[in-house]
Amino acid sequence: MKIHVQYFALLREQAQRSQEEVDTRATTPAVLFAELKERHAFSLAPGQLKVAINGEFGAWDQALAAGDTVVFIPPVAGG
Amino acid sequence: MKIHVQYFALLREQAQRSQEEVDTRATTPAVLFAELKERHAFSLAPGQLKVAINGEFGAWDQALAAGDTVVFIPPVAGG
Amino acid sequence: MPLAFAFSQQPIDTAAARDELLRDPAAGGYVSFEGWVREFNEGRQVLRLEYEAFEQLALKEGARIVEAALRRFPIRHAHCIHRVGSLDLGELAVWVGVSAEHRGEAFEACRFIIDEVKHRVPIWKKEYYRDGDSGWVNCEHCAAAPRHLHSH
Amino acid sequence: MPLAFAFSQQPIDTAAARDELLRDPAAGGYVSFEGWVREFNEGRQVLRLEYEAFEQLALKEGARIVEAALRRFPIRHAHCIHRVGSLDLGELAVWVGVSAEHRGEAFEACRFIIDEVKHRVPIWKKEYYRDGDSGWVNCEHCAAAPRHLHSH
Repeated sequence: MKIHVQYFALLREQAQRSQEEVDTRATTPAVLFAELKERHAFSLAPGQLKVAINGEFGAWDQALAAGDTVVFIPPVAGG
Repeated sequence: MKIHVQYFALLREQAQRSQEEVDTRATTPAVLFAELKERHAFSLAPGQLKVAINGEFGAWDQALAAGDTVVFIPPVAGG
Repeated sequence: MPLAFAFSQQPIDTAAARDELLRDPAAGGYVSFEGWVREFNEGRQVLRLEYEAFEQLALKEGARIVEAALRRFPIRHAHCIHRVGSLDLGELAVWVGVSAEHRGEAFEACRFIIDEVKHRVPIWKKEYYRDGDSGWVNCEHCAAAPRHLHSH
Repeated sequence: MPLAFAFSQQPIDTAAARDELLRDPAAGGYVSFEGWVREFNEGRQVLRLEYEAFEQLALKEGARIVEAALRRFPIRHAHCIHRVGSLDLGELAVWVGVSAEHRGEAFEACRFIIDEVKHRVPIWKKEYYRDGDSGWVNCEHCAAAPRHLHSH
């Protein structure tokens, strides 16, 4: 199924893009991230990230549906 | 001996003056205040006041010298 | 830098006071407190108020408070300005600004300063009420039942 | 009132933001926090920095923090503005303002908001150093040894 992925900060730089359409068999953010980490050589481990699905914080084992937008959130540094 | 007394806030209003020269036999602020409380009908008790001598906080039983400036300090309300 | 503690007969220029503190390139965090003249105090409708200070001692005591904050907390700068004279509703009565490298200490020092100023510095506030009455805050009822410091 | 939490591409107008909070005649105390871009961070000389936000979620999360402060503390109003984009040394990165009837709650709520914003809101900071290097704060060394949140 197709998942829309947006990238920010270090992940955006390492992916060399701010978003992409991914055609994947991953059914959870955890599996999806493993796939993308491999593809883009992300230096961050999942334990250092949070995940957002369709603009809201989600869980790593949450079921993904076709057309979902997923964001992996690196350690934040506001202020 | 002569003591210079300055009044602020409620004491100024009750004494109807902001300062006065007092010729007194009082040798401590405690005795001086008792004398002035009588004269000006101050509503405040000594326990509600602090005392300053020559521009610095002092003690009620501190010895006064001729020419000293004494201020009795009502409860403060800054801010 | 200006005096650590100052009185002002004029409206306090908070922007200028803040800019003084922020000239220091090491100060990454800044906390300020402002106390405003509000319409109601303990249920009574206030029209205006007057602040009176025993300035000779108040300036010393205010400076001691700011110096104590600088010793006690790892902050860069701190400054307090208090209005005196007649104030209308909506006017700024007191301003405290603190700059620091880290925000936690800036918050703690700012609160320490305003708390101490309200408790220790010889400044008095007379409120004029809508009903025609007036009174020295913390003081008018002292003779009957001593009231403790009002905080706002 | 403006949004409880907002981003700004332009320098933050703290005076306007403060005035909004102080229109309320019941707010006698006001506490603000400002976070500034400083020259040194953890010993490295910073030339400039960039803030990037996942705005869709950050706006929601920021608003939730301010709403939580309003529920948790008896305050009148609270507001936070965060810069995004490229910032030079000496620029204001984040501003929090809280008004309340009593000062204690204003201090606590202001600190709560900035602490939570720094921990929870998806905003990232990239520092550009004098030595030509650059890095995402809290992140660049994540793979080796996760670093915890930097506070300033």
